[in-house]
Amino acid sequence: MSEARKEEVPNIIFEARSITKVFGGLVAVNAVDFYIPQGGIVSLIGPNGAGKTTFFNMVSGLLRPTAGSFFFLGQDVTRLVPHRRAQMGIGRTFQNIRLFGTMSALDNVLTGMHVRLRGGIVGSILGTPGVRREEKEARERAADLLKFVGLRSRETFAKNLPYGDQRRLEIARALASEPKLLLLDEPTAGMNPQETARLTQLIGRLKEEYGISVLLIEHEMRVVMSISDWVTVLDHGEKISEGAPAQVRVDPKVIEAYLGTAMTG
Amino acid sequence: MIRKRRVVTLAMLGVAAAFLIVGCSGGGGEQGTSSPTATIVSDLPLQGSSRPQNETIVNAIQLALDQRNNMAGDVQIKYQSQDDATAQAGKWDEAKCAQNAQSVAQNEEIVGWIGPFNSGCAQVQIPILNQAGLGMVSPANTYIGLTKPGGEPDEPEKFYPTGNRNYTRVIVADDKQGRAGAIWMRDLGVRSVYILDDQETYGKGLADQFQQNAEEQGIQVLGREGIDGKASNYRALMSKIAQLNPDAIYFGGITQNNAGQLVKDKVGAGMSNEGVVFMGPDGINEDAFIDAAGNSAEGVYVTFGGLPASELPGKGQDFVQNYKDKYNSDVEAYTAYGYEAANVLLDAIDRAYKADGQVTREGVVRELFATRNYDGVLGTWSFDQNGDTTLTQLSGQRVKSGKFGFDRTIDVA
Amino acid sequence: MATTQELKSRGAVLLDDVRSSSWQSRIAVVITVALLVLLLIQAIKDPGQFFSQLLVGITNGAIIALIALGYTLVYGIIELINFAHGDNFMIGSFVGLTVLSGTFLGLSFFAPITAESGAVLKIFGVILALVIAMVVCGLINVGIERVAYKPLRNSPRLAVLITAIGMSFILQNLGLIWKGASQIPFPDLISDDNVLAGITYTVFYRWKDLFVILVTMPLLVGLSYFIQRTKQGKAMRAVAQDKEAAAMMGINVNRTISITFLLGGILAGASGVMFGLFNGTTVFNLGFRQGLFAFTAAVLGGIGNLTGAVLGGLVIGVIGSMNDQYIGVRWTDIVIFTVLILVLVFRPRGLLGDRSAVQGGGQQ
Amino acid sequence: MPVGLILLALVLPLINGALGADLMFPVIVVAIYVMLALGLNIVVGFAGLLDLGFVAFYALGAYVVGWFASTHFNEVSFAFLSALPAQGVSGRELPGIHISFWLLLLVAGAFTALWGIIIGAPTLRLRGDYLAIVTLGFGEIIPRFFVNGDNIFGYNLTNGTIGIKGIDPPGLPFLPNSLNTWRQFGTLDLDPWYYTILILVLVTIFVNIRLRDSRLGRAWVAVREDEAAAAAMGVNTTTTKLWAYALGAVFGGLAGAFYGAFIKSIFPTSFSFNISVLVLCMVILGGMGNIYGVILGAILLQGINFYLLPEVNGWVHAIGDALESPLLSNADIPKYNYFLFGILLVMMMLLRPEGVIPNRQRREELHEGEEDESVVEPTHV
Repeated sequence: MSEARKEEVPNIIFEARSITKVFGGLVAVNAVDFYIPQGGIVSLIGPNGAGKTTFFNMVSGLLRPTAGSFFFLGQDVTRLVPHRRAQMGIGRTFQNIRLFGTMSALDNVLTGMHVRLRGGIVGSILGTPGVRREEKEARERAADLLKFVGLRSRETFAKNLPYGDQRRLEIARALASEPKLLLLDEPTAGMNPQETARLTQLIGRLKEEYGISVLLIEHEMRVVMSISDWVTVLDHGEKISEGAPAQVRVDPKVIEAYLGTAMTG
Repeated sequence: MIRKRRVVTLAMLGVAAAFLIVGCSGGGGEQGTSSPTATIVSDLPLQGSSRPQNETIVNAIQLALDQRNNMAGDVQIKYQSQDDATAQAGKWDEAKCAQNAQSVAQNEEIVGWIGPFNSGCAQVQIPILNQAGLGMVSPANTYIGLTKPGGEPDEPEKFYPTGNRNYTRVIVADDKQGRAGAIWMRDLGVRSVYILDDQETYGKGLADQFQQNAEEQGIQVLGREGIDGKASNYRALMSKIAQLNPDAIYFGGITQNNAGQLVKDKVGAGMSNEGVVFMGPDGINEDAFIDAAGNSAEGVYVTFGGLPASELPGKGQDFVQNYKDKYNSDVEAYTAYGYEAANVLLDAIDRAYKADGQVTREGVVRELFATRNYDGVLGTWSFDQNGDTTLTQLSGQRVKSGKFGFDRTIDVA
Repeated sequence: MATTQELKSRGAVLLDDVRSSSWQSRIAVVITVALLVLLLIQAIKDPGQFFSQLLVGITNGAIIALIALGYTLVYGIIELINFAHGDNFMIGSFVGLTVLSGTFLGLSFFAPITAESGAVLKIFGVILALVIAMVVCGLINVGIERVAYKPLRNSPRLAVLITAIGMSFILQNLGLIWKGASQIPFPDLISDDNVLAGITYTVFYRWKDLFVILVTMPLLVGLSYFIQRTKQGKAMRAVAQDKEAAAMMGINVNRTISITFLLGGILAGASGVMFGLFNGTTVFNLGFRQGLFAFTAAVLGGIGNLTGAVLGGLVIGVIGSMNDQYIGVRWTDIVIFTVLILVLVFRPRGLLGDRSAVQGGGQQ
Repeated sequence: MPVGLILLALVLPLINGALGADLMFPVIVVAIYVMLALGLNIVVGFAGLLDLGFVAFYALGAYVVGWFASTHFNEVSFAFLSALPAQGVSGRELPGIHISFWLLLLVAGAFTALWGIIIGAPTLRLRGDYLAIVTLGFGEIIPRFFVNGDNIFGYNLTNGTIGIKGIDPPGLPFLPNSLNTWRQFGTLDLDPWYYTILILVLVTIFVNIRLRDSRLGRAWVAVREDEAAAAAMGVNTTTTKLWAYALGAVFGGLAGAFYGAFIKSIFPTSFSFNISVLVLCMVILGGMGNIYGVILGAILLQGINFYLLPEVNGWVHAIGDALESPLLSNADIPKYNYFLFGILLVMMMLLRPEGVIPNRQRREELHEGEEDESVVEPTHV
C-alpha cells in the first residue's frame, strides 16, 4: 500500500525507514516505515501506549532509534542532535506543554527564532547596527506570529497564560524556527470544542499559508479525520494500518485495536 | 520600573556608605600637646587560630609602653594595634596586609611599625612601607629572603624598591634554625634523615635550610616530601618511610598542619621516638602539638629560634614576671620578641628625636639600623646591615611527661 | 502514552548511550590496565611494602565506604547530593569523643575512658560511643531533611543543593564552636601493635586496622539485610524507583525518606567514631575533604548503588595509599579529585552503574 | 545603568579625599568581588549552572599576571610594553617576563575563557548537581596544583606556597612625568587603581546587561528552564552552556588579574573553596540573575565581613567586659562568619530564594514548586 502511495506523491519531505526502539527489552516501536509528503498533513494515531510519542521524540531527535534511519529533505538525519534537526527545519510542540514558563510570550517566540538569528556574542555586547536591526525585525516577526496564532498578551509570562493560549503559544514558538516540518503532539489535548475547532482551523492555515508539512499526533478523531491527508495507525509499536482518513476509519484492524482500549474522541 | 530602580540604587548606595563610614570611624589623631608626639602601630593576625599567640604580643607592646609612661624619651607615643587577618580567611590575608600597609603609609603621624607576624604578609607589606620610608621591626618573620640572599634569586632586592632598607627583625632567620636542627641531629648521632614539610612558606623554607645544613653535617637525606596538612592520616607515608630505615625524621611545619597526626602515625608504623628521632621547628613548639599527638609526643625534639622564657637572661625573666603580674597569664613563644621589638623601636624613636630635634620616619629607620649591643630581654645583640639580629643562641627542647622541657642550647655561630 | 517521567528517563538513557562513545572507554581501559601493570611490577619488587599499603588502603577505604553509603542512599532516593553528610560525619566523631570523655555540658557522667582504662571498660566505652554517635547523627540527618530539604522537594534542584551547602557550613561551624579550631586527640583505646606479629614482619597490620573492619562488616551486613529483607527496606527501594507510584501503592513516602536519612546518619556517626579511634585525632573541618572523598567513592561505584559505594570506597582508599607510596602524599588529593572528574565525565554511571548522571531531557 | 550611581562612583576619590577617609582600599577590594559575583552570575544566575569552583578562574587570572609580569621566570629576560624600566632597582637587567598589564588583562581573559571551555566542554552535559561537583573538584585541584607547582618534574612553575611576589604595576609609561601617579600606579595613591577597577566593573555590568537581553541570554533562560524544549527549538544546549561558562570565567579571570597586580603578590592558599562559596552567597543573597541585586549582594557580604562582624565583635567584647564574662570578652565572632553565610544560604533558599532584589523570571521559577505541591506530594501524607 505504501509503495503505491510513494509513487503518487513524489515529493517526500520526511521518511522513516524501519524504525525500531527498544527500552530495556521492551519494544516500544517496531520496524515502522513512514513518510510525509511535502505540504501534507499526516496524522499518527493509535491507542495509549502505542508508541506514538516515542516515535515523535525520535523524529525530533530527543530519542535515538535502536535501529532504522530517518531522512529529512533527502538527508540522513538519524544521528543528528535535536538542535541540528531544528536548524534543518523540524519544529515541534509537546504533549504536556513545555513552554519557558518564566519568559514572556514574546520571548518564547524569540527563543524559537534562535536558529534563524545570527546575532553573535560580540555583536550583542557591542550592540552593532546589524544585531539591533535583526533584533527589531525579530520582535516584529514574533509579534506577527503571535497575532497569527491569535494571542494578544505578549508580555505575560508563559506560565500565567490560560491553557488554550499556552497551546497556541507553543505552536507560535515552533513556527518561529521557520520549520518545513512541524510536529504537533496532541495539540488539542484538554481543549474545549470551540478551542479545538479554532486550532484545527489554524493547523489547516499552516499548510495553506506557510506551506508547512505537519505530523500530528491526535486523540481527537474529529480533528484527525477532518484535516489529515494521510493517517498512520500504531498499536503496540507496530504499524497496523495507513491510508486516507476514510480508509483507515473502516479498517477492521484499527477498530479492533481501539475497541481493545477505550476509544477516545 | 525606572523609578523603582532608582530607589534600589539609592538604597544600595546608602548601605555601602554606611558600611564604609562604620569602617573608617576609628583612627585619626589629635594635635597640640606640648611634647612632640609620634604614633607606632603593630600589625598582627588577630583572628583565627593564631589569635591567642598574637594577643600576648599586643599585650607585651602595651606593657613596654606602660613601663615608659607612653614616652620614648621626650616623645609622647601613641599606639594602634592593627589586625592583618580577615574573618573569611581565618588567618592573615594578603589583601588586608596590603590595605594596612597602604593606609599607614599615608599617615605621616606614624613613624614605626611592629610586625608583621607571617613572612608571607611581610612580602606584601615591605615594598609598600619601603616606599613610604617607614621603619619596621618584626618579632616573628623568619623567611630568609626578606633580608638577605638565600631565598629566591632576586631577593631581597625586590622587596626594597627604593633601594634603601627599612625592615628589621629581632628573631633569628630560618637559616639559623635549620642549621641548629642539623647540628643537634649530628650530636644525637643521626646518620640518615627523611625530611617532610607542610608546603607552607615557613615550613618549606625551614625544611630547605635544614636539608642544606644536614648535608653539610654529613647526614644522608633519604627523601624529601611535602605533606598535605589536611589529610586524614599518614599511615601510607610512614609505612613507606619505615621501609627506608631512617635514623630520624625532620618535619618543617606547624601544628595546625596535622603535626600531631604525623607523629601518631610515625609511632604507629613501628618507628618509636626512641628508635627514630622526630624533630620539628618552633612551629610545633606549643602545647596544642602535645595535645594532638597524645602519648606519641613523648620524646619528640623541637628547636626554637631563640631561648624559651625559662632560659632568658635576667631581664627576660623580669619581663616574664611583669607580664604575668599584669595580665595574669603566661607568655607564649613569641611574646618576649614582641616586647623586644617594641623597646627597640621606642629607643630608636628616642635617639632619632635627640639627634634630629624632630621625629621623622627617616630618622627612625636610621636609628633602628644603628641599634648596637642592645641589652634587652633576649640578651645583648645588634642589628647587622641587613636588619638581622646578631644573636646566635637557639634552644633545643624535648617532650618529657607531656611537657616541653629545655634540653640544650645550640649555638650556630 | 509515555508520561513525562518516562520520557525523561528514556532520554537520559539514550543520550548516555550515544555519548559515552567507545574510544573513550577504550582509552580508559588501556590507562587502567597500564596502571595496574605498573602496580603489579611494584608488588613483585617489594611484596611486603605493597601488601602493607594495600591493607592501609583497604582500612582507610572502609571508613570512606561507610560515609559513601550515606551519600548513595540519599542520592538514590531523592537525587540530592547531601553536602552536609561529610560534616555530619565530623559531628559523629565529636560526639564519640564527648562520650569517651564522660563529660557533657559541664556535667560529669563517668570518668573519662582513656588508654589506661581496663579492657572491659574500653570495649564498653567504644560501643557506647558508637551507639550514641549513631543515634545522634541519625537524628541530626533526619532533622536536616525535615527542616531544610523537605520544604524544597519540588523546587529546582539547584535550590536544594545550595541549601545542602548551607547546612554543611552550619554543621561545620557548630563543630568549630563546640570544640574549637585545633585538632583534638582521641584516647588511644585500641592497640597500635601488629596483629600479624609472629607471622610476618614485613606486612604491618595493626589491631586498629582490624577494628575498623570488625565494625564495618556487621554494619554492611545489617544494612544490606535491612534493605533487601525488611518491609521498610522494600519501601525504600520502591520510593527510589518512582515516588509517585510508591505513594499510590500506599507507601508513606515522607517517612521512607526520613528513614533513609536516618540510616545515612547512623552510618556517618559510626564512621565518625571509627575515624577518631583509628586515626587518633579529629578536627572541625574534617568533613569537607572526607565527604568529598566519600562522594567520589559513591560516584566511582555508581551513585545509588550500595555495593558500588563500598567498592568505590575501597578503591579510593587503595588509590590513596598507593599514591602515597609511589607518587607522593601531596598529589593524593589531586589524584582522587581527578578520578572523580574522570569518572563523571567518562563513566557517570560508575563502575557498577545504577542511576545515570547524564542529563535527561530538561530536568531541573 | 543609573547615571547618578556612575557619577558618584567617578567622584568617590574626591569625596574620600575631602572626608580625609581611608576608603579607597576597601572599595577596590569590594569592587573586585563585585566583578567576581557578576561573572558567577552569568553562570549561576543566567544559565542556571551551579559552579562551586569559580575561585579557580580567579586564581588562574591572578597567576597569568603573576607569571608574565614579575621576575618569576628569572631564567629569561623579556619585556614588552612594560611600565617598568628595563633596569631594575639593582641596576641589573630585569630577569623574568614583563608584559604590559593592559595586554595581560586580555591574555588573562582569553586564558581563563580557554580554561572555562576545557573544564566545561566534557562536563556540561552532566546534570546540574554533578556539574556542581565537577566544578568543585576543579576548584580544589587548581589551587592545590599551584601549591604543588613548585616542583613539576623538577621545574618551578608556581613557586608553591611562597607565592609569586613583586608583580609589576600596570602603569601608563607614555604619560608625562607630571602625571606620575598614573604613569606608575604607585602603592601610595590608589586613584589609578580605583579608576581601573571601576572601568572594569562598568564594563562587566555593561556586558552582563547586553548579554542578558541578547539572543544568547534568551537561550540561557531557555536551557535553564527546559533543556529538551530548548534543544527542540534549535538551541544548541552545550554551546549555550559553554558560553556561559567561558564568559563567567573571563570575568573571574579579569578580577584575578587585577587582584594580582593590585596586591603584587599571589599565594595559592588564598584561593580556597570558601571564596567560591562567598561569591555564590553574594549572587544568591542579591538575587540570582539580577545584576543590581548581585552587586548589592557583593557589597553587603563584604561589608559584613570587613566591618559588621569586627564591629559586632567589639560590642560583644564590651558587653563581656561589663558583665565580667570571659566567654564573651574573648569571643571571636568573625571566626564564625561562614556559620552566618551557611544560615544565610539555607534561609534564602527556604524563605526568599529569589534574593533581595529578585530577577522577575527567577522569582517565578523558584516558587514554582510551591504552587503545584499538592500534585506531587503523596495524597495520604
